[in-house]
Amino acid sequence: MKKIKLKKGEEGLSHIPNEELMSLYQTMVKIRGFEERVSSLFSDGLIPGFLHLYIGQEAVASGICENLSKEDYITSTHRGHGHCIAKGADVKKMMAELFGKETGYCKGKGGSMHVVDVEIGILGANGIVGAGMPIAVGAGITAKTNNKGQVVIPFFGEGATGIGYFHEAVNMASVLKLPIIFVCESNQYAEFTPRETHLPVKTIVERGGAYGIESFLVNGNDVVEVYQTMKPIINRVRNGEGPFLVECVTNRWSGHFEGDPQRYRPEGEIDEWKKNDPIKNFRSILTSEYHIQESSLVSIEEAVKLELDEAEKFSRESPFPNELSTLEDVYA
Amino acid sequence: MKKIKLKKGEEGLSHIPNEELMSLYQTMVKIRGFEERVSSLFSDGLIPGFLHLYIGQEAVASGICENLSKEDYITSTHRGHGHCIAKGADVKKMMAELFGKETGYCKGKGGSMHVVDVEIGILGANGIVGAGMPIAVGAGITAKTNNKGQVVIPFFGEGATGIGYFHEAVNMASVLKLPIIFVCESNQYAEFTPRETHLPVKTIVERGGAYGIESFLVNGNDVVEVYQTMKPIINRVRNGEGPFLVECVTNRWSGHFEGDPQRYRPEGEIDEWKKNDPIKNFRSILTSEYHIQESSLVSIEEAVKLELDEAEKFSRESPFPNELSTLEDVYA
Amino acid sequence: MLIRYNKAINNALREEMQKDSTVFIAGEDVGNAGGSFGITRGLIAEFGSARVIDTPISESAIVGMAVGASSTGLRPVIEIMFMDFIAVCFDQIINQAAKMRYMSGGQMALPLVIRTQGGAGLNAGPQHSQSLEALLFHIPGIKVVMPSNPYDAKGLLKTAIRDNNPVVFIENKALYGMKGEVPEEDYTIPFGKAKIVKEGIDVTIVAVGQMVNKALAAVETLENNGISAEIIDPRTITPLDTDTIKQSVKKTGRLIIVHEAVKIGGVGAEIAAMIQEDIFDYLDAPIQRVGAPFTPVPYSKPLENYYLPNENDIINAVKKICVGRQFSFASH
Amino acid sequence: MLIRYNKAINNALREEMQKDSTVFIAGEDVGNAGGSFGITRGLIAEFGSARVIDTPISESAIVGMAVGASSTGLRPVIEIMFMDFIAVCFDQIINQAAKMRYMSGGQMALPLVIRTQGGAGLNAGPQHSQSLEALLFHIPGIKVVMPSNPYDAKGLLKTAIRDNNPVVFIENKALYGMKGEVPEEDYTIPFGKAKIVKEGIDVTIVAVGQMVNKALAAVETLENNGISAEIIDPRTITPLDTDTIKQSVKKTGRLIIVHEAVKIGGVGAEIAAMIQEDIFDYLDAPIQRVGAPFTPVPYSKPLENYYLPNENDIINAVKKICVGRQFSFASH
Ligand SMILES: Cc1ncc(C[n+]2csc(CCOP(=O)(O)OP(=O)(O)O)c2C)c(N)n1
Ligand SMILES: Cc1ncc(C[n+]2csc(CCOP(=O)(O)OP(=O)(O)O)c2C)c(N)n1
Ligand SMILES: [Mg+2]
Ligand SMILES: [Mg+2]
Repeated sequence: MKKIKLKKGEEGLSHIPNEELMSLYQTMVKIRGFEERVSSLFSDGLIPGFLHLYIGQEAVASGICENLSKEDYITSTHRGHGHCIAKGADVKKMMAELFGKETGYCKGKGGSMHVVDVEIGILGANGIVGAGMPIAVGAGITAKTNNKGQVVIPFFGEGATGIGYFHEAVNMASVLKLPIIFVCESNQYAEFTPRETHLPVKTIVERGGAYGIESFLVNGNDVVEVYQTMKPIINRVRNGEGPFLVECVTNRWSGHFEGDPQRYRPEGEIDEWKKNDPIKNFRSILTSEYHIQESSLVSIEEAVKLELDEAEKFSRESPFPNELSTLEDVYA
Repeated sequence: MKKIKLKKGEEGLSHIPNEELMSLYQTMVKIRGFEERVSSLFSDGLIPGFLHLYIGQEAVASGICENLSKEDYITSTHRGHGHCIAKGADVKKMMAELFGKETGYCKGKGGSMHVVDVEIGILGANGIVGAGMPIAVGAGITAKTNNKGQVVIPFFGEGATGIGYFHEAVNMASVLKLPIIFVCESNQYAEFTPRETHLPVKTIVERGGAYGIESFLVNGNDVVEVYQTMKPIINRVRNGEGPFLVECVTNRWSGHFEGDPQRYRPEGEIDEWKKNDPIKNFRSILTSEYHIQESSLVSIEEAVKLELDEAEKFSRESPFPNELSTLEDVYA
Repeated sequence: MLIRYNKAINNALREEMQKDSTVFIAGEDVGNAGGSFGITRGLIAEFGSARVIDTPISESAIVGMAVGASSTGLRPVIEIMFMDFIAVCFDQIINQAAKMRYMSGGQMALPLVIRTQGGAGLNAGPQHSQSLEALLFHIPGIKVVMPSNPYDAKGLLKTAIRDNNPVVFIENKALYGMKGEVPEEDYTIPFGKAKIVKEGIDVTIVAVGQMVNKALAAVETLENNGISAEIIDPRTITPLDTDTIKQSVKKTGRLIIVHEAVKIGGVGAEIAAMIQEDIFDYLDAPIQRVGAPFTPVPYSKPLENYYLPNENDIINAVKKICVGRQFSFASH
Repeated sequence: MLIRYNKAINNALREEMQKDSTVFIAGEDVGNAGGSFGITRGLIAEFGSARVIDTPISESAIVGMAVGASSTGLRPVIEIMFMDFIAVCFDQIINQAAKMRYMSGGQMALPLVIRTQGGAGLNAGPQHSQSLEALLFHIPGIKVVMPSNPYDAKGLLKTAIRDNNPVVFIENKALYGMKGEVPEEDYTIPFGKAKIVKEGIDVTIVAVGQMVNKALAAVETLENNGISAEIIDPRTITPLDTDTIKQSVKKTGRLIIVHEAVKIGGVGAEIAAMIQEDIFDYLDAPIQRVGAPFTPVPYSKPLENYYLPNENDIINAVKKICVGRQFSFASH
């Protein structure tokens, strides 16, 4: 694992209430479980297309979205399942969408890369790298106009910082002082290409200076650190500050998409990262440091499994959309 | 005039040979003369379309291009006359192009925003803000491939740093270690909008850090400073370093385009800048500090006037292109 | 009242902003400067800088902002200064704005307007003169409006702002100074309803945008030649009022389509293809198209004149299919 | 030898790079990873990282690089991973690459190739499945190639690389696995020369890209119905071999155009418009077009199947104009 010096965010949040800890754990387990489930359904041929999994990065979405409500907005990426689940998406509708079923979030029209839930502020996964960021700028205008302390979080990968979208969006947000926190998930790869090949800087936080904004580097495998760093930043944004840039250093375990054998990864690299499993780590801290009962965790795990079983059943049993629905939903 | 602390480039170039001084002066005078000439021809209705003048910024193009040869490449902008003249363009062909004449650089097809001289490395003025920068990246690939010490200089305004092109190009150049010096001319406005309105940073050099490249801030109204700062940087690039970013702080006196009454400018602002006339300043330094004879300067001025008279005559007398030539030059 | 095209647009913006506080404007120079073409003049004074937003030069982020703001409850009307620049933000237009509703299975509505201006005739050169509506016309999910006079400009823009879909509103720079009668009271013009600008019986001329006026200019010459032309202005090309066109052609048996855009692959191709497909047996002669040649827009006056379709081209097209064929001069 | 479409492209790249040291490749993941679709596999090992360049995710800078490198003496072949992504670099394609030669009055030649892949059928969703060739077809200054089989893919790519103009080379993702005979020895296929894939006398079917194969699949059914179809593959849409199409239609009197792109405003519109304009009197029936409906490409299997034109759609179009009209069954 590459050693990157992590700078802690603001301090003073030593206490995290039990419900939040449990909620964080539940989110992480649900994301992992969802991804493992759809991975196997993909292998079985029940889910077609491109599937970009979030396994290994669960602490990021979970730690961040724990601080959000459904009034807040996120934009997501091709690797969006984790963000959506953490923001409160219904796994039944998500999975059904991946199946291409009528009951899916997008009635089967979008698929994995386009999960949207307008009701809870998920403005869309996105198949175009970086495209969510300027959309977040627009949500930022809305948030600022509403003046109710809403926060906007565009998620993106370190690879996405190469595209003009990143620059234009952060720059514009800074000029207009919008309530946005740009969250970069550095998972060390852009598709099959390691960050050293496509990035001229060691960290993405170094890019914040170009926009005169404060930036924070976070261990994206430590859900407590993510949560605690984000909390005060999000509060500052709710109180009128912003934008900010946060880089969460993490790693993806699975291929860029399902079916990618990851031949481009050095021997043993993934195993190293797996030793630093954000979920296992958190679980052991929960019992050892926060004195949460093992049984409580097991019941979370079981509840999640049940929920996913139901989601799978729902997805399998849901009908495909009528082919004529192809022609619907083009215009409002 | 906004006070910006200017950081000198590298030292040690106290001596500038007389021919270079004269050449710098000649270039500046030629640019100013060209612009004043085409401005009045525009008023007379002899030049149509959009005309973006470079008056007030002459020290930048002159000081930089003095260090270049025709093997080096530049890309330019909508405000490109100065860059082209400094790079050695033929004012006859330039002016004829502005007239839309057959004898112009582009046979009348391009006009002011599209002057190109492939023979001497002018890869084009450009009507799309920022679009020259990625093109410079390509020239950088060629320069690197040729391995003959060629340098590539994309010129652009501070307004252009808002567009994704800037980011993608500088980032890519840095990743690929190309022999490019990105030269930002901060003339305080993007069209009718002052920099404070559209820029979240005080200087453009602050943006260099986002790409891990060295950046230099230069007084763009001081041709000696521009020349002396650029010389060692250009040499470093010829020797395999790069890319770099240079910001030249200056101002435009004329409107964004001819016909712009500049109502958006605070009372007296232009007059302040005019007191800091890069040409007058240089002229007085030339006689006082460098002991150049007044008569030498006068003969440069006269020669330039003559050259421009000829260019005007040539442009007036040249035929318009045959209308059927509209259909030519689409494909090679 | 008799007002100009540019004023009509300004009035529509003002009135809609007065009526609906969710309407806001964003773009380059639209605020304090009142727009590059003066279209947004006075609006920032009336509505403040939160609703009339000066942005950096970042078209992608501007359109993205519109996508994000419209999908969260606001009604952005953004300005892309020249239609040629839609190319720098094309992804946000065709892959985001146009598809978001569909991709989300109908969850999202995107009431956004992209105002832009196109067209040649001002010697603005190859990157500032294009008519690119055909590129948008091929994309499901956006509406495309091309007003040819002040009355339509105002009424259609109001409809655009109230529409719940992304609308690209294409003004023509050559028409900004055109005067026309515009009612004082509020009115809108429905999308997808062509206007029969002039009735006739011998040949149908469908003309878009600025070309409507060229077609009108050809009427007298045609009448002198005993040909009564029916002139149709579709006003919106998406949705396209195919019924009105078909009805007219059923009557006249002859069709000419005129647009300023390049003929090959232009909107005229679709209209011709569709008409011959649907009412083949009514056609007495081949459908003719008048459009620009397959070249960029040249700068020089004689070249641009040659390039731009004009009334003679229309007259020639009419003659080609009306004279010498079954056409009976006796009937006049 | 019998090789696949993807291998044929790989071979063309390798052979041209061996032949001409100015040819180089750039794009995302094209180097060490051998390309997202494996098309550039092995090339970095043979030619090194100076000629097979892994770039950041910066399509605009990638195409800009090609513009700059090609205008200074190199022959870039760059990859845009999915055709949908041409939207993020559209300015460099249509306003820079396509116009540079013209704008420079013929000074510049731009021997660059943009390889990309389009098409639906893999449930890749609305932003990864488009066929956007019509957008390029309308733009003067670029050439557009759509190979339908391995033989053409290799021969046309070689021609593209040797051509002195910007060429967009559109592969079809559904064809990568298609096998076909490809000669060992060097060969090229001229641009603008359609291939008569199958001769026939009753109806002409012009099919582009992947649809050529669908048209072939329809032949048997048509023959069983007594209809002999002539199938034409234009291979390049710019330049378009109008002569071959016209000749065929003069013989058959009937024309059907088939493409995978959205029907409205597609290339088929131009072919239909042009044919009826030029050889109206030869037409025995209205020209039919088969294309996708006016919607984005949906994700779900049944929807995408419905969306994609198939052999039944072709057969129905043929029946519509061959049966019941003047068509004589007796002649078979
Ligand atoms: C504009 C654009 N270019 C390229 C792609 C193809 N692509 C999809 S994901 C990806 C890598 C993204 O890397 P990163 O931003 O680090 O996100 P990660 O996949 O690591 O989560 C690329 C190049 C795309 N979808 N959009
Ligand atoms: C993509 C694009 N957006 C907008 C414009 C219109 N425009 C032309 S010049 C200009 C301002 C440029 O400002 P800056 O880069 O500072 O250059 P300056 O004019 O000051 O030399 C704008 C917005 C354009 N030509 N291209
Ligand atoms: Mg990544
Ligand atoms: Mg400026």
